[in-house]
Amino acid sequence: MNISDAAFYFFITALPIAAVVGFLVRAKVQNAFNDTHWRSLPVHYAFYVGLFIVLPGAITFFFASALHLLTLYTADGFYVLVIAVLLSVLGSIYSLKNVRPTLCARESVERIIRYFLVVAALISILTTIGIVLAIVFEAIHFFKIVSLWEFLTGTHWAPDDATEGNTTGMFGSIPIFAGTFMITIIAMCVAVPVGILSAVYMSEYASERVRNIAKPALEILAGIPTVVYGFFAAITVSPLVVEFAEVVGLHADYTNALTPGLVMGIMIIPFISSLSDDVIRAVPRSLRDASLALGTTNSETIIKIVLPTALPGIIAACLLGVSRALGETMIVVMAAGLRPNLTWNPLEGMTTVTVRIVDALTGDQAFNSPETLSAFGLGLVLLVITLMLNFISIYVTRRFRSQYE
Amino acid sequence: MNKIVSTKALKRRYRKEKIFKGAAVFALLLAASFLVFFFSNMIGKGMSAFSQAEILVDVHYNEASVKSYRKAVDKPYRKIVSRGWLRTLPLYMEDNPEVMRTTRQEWVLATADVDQYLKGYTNRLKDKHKQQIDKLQEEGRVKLAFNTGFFTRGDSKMAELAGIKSAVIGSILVLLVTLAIALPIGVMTAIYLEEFAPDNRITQLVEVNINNLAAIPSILFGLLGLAIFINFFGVPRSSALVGGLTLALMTLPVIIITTRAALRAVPSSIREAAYGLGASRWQAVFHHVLPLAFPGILTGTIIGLAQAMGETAPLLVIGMMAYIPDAPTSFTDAATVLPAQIFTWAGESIRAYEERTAAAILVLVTILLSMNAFAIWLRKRFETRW
Amino acid sequence: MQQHTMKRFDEELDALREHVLAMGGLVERAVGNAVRSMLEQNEKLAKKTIKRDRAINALEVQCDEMTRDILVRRQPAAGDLRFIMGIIKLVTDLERMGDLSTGIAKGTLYSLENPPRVFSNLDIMAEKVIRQVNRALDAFSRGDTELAMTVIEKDEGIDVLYKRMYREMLTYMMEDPHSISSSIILSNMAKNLERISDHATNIAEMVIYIEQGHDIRHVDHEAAARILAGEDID
Amino acid sequence: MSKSKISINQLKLWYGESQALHGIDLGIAEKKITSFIGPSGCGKSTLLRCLNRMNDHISSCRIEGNVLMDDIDIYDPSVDVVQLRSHVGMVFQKPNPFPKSIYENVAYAPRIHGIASKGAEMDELVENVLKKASLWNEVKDKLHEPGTALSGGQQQRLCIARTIAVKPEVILMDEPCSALDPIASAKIEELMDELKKEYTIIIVTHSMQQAARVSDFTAFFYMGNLIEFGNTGDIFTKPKQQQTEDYITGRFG
Repeated sequence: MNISDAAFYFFITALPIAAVVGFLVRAKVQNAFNDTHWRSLPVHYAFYVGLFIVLPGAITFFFASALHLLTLYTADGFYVLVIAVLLSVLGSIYSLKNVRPTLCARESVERIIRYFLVVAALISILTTIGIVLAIVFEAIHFFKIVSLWEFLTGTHWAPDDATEGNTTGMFGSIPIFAGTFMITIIAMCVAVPVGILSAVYMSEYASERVRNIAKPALEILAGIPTVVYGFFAAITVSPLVVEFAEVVGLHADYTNALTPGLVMGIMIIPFISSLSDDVIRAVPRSLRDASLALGTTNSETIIKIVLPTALPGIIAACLLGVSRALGETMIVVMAAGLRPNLTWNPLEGMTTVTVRIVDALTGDQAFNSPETLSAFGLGLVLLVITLMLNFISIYVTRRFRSQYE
Repeated sequence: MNKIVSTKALKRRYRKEKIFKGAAVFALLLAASFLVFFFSNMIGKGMSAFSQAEILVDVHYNEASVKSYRKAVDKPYRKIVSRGWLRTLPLYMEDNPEVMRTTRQEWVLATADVDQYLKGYTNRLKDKHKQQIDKLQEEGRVKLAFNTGFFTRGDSKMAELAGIKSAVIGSILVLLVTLAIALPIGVMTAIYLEEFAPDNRITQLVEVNINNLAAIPSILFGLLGLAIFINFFGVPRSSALVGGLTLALMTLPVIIITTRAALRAVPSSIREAAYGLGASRWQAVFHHVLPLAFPGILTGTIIGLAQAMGETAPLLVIGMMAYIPDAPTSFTDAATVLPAQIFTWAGESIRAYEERTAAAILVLVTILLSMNAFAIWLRKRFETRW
Repeated sequence: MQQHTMKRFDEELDALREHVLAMGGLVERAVGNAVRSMLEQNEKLAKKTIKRDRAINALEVQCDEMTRDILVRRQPAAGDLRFIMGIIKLVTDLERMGDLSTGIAKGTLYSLENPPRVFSNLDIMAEKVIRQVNRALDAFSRGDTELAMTVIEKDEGIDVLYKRMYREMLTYMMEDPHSISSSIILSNMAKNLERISDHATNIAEMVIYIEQGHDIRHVDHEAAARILAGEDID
Repeated sequence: MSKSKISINQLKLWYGESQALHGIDLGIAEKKITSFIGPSGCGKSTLLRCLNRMNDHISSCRIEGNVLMDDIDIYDPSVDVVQLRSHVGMVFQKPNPFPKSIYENVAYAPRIHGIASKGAEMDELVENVLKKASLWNEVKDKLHEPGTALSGGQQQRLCIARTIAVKPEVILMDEPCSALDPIASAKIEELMDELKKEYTIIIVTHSMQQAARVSDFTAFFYMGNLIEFGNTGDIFTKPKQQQTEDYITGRFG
């Protein structure tokens, strides 16, 4: 019997027993409730006993499976089950003996629920720690094979040519990051002006009716899955860009960087516009009135007063947009190239960090091959950059806020 | 005095005003026109996939067909009737022995090339088959019927047979796992942070952490799923379980943040009223605050699930783009999801897949938009001004 | 008139009005008693009148305190402001009237050693003056500007009476040097009565100011009547 | 009474369906302080905002009648609202300095209107204006600190400075002291007394004492009607209308 089977048997019996005992306890307390002064309501005593029946066993199984998963020690399911049942019986005897008017059952039950909540709250931390650890551990494996310095400064990326023994010069990530930044910059060139200007239009010029249409419409843009943008970029936009380039007399690859950049820019517009719209609308009406009363035009008021006041929020929105663009995967996977290419020409094919991660992990390579591990190296850098952007945006917002509040 | 009447300098300022306003309108129109372009493009590409070419032919149900399914139709039609469909005949005859030794005239599925030819798209149909189709069309033996197979079949290597059923079921399974994990943990975390947590360093750490979690690119969650769930805990690769777990972690911050906002929107006077009646903090929260915050929590959950449903990148990393012709039956079966199906089809070179991709996109976007619309409706419906 | 939003303010104004009316009552009595003590050569009544003046003085101080309090705490405006300003002046007038009555009573005490043979028109004049005082206070308590106007118009009659009596006394003094001291006392009393009537006129003018906001002091009463009728004067 | 700077003739104003002003006729004297008093919602602020057309920004607002400033109708199509506002400045209820430095707060509008260019010319203008607003001594050492760091009263004087930097002829003040303590209010009132030498000032106030203290003329509004207008002294000692009397003596229901 393995542990999960044992756990299954335990819970399938313990839970009904707990429920039945709980009901009996409740009925018993209910009967005696008016005669004596009980410290808590009958239902609290029921929960108290129920929890004492289920929890000891549950904790036993938790530790057993933790030991198993950490590969420290694997206990036989049967013995675990025996221990769990024993503990639960002890728990029920203890708790049943404790059911008396002076017992603060409600406090005990609430304390236990509180622990549940704390554990739930810690899961979010565990997730972050999990992500960091998962990526860092595998990245360490990778950096044992490839030096960090070479990874960060090398200009040649050819993991396919790398073998177990020979990795020198094959894992230079500069072209990959160059591609990432190129596409991000193109995306921001589209998203920042369009996003901010549409936010300005919606909050300053548009009538309530236009606003009520335009805002949800922009939110639709945000609701479209990225894979759809990717398909659209690859099938529709890319040929258009190539054709257009030919008309102007330039050559463009079908996997050019411009296409994913443009489409990604459109994808990011709603993030920037809705966040900017919020901060622009948060600028007090009185500042606008004051400026208009000095005889300035609407645009002068917006450019010189409203936007500077809302600037920290707008910057934070843009940083959020940048981190979205850096981490965006599907559009680049479907529309950008696979070939690392260090160039200034956005019409050439380029690849990005996320493309390489997906490529490395969906190939047929063994999990420990340098190529697979390189995904974690790239992921680590991506994680660090994203977290840094997030902290900067928090810092910028706080600093500006403290200055003008 | 005409001081308050327009001057030259003022005209210049007004010109600037006009340019600025024009730019703002232009920006909004740009975004809007993209939206229109996108949808018309997708509809133009995808609508045709909802109809499918069928041919009226004699189908021979007999032993010969059981042995060699191609013999079920007469020779001239063998190139234009879907081989994938013919392949299902022996099984059909086994299940329905009463049809044996009959010949029936039936509408049967045509090949993808016939389908594309009828829809006027590029195809690889030979000229003689084109003439044959033209002739059949004159006789009224060819039609474009509603493509029910698209919704009732799984993925297939043959375009005319490919459908989204297995992907949709995969999506549902994944979302169930996501919901089962993210909702309780998210709501519990939010309740703890908003109602019970002491304002100390650890609480602040958790808060900053949740913000960070929301900002981490989705693909990194895929790396987490791969390294922790698959390699460390040994959850089966490509399964709905691992997909659901990964997406649950991504959805967690969305649910936590919206639930906290919903809890915060409940005025403290309600809590104080409960305390005033002798309720404990827990009773106040569970009896009074939570029920009031419920619509807000539901809205956040739906939005979070819609996001999870459209997510692809982390699922690629944990292998959920596998070829899944049959719908998964358990959480540990290999499964695929709708966006991943779209991604796989998008990579196919055959033209017939392109329209199916667009059609799948239309289905996906319709589902997501209706989920979001429902969430917005819910928020409006239960919005209470305190 | 509608009540103030602050009820306490109304109560304060009412209390002040009552104080002023009480003071007016005392003054009215003082004038009557003083003249009666002379006519009846009643020493006791004269002394009583002199003593009672202290009560009038005390009331004046009280009224001043109340007006000061209202000014500080209520910052009265418009009608309330005119009322307070009117009362500040009115109270001074009343107090002066009290003093003048005391003067008459003191005259009685002097005249006891050397009583006058005739009182001439003192009784008639006193009656008229008392009626003036009475009318002025009535006008104040009822806010009756017409009555106030009557007071102002009738003041001239008192002046004429005084002048006639003054000439009469001069004649007596020339005729009979023994009567000089009693005649001086009598003519002083007439003078006091005439001044009391002037103060009553002041009160009447204040009543008009309080009620209508027109300051008709130092204008002839034809002009005053025109102002009250709402015409513009330059 | 001196010459009318602004004359308002039969001004009617609607917000959507509800009429906020019912035919106002009023003349505002030049280089005097005129105060508008009345209970909340009586239309006094609305009328004030009509005088520099701040109501233009409210889409449901409709106006009839005319407002003549120096005999030009400010609602005439040939009149430019931006230009108008540079002649009719406005100070608001809550001090609302721009989130910029003190210097920039003052220099903002002159720069836009091209009244002064950068450098010494602007420095001089800023200094003069701040002196006029009796703020110079308090801020001369911290001109480049944010205007929002000043105290409430200083902020409000900065807002006045900002307004007079455009060299307006009329200054509208919408309850300029309602957010200030009495000392800060007194400083503003003292400043208004100074400014009256050069500017025509209209002030909306809830404090009748303030209206009585600072203004030369007072207009009392009730339910969108001008009930009474006259010398401040007259209005506060012998108002002609019973409603005015009731309002200023505190007898209002």
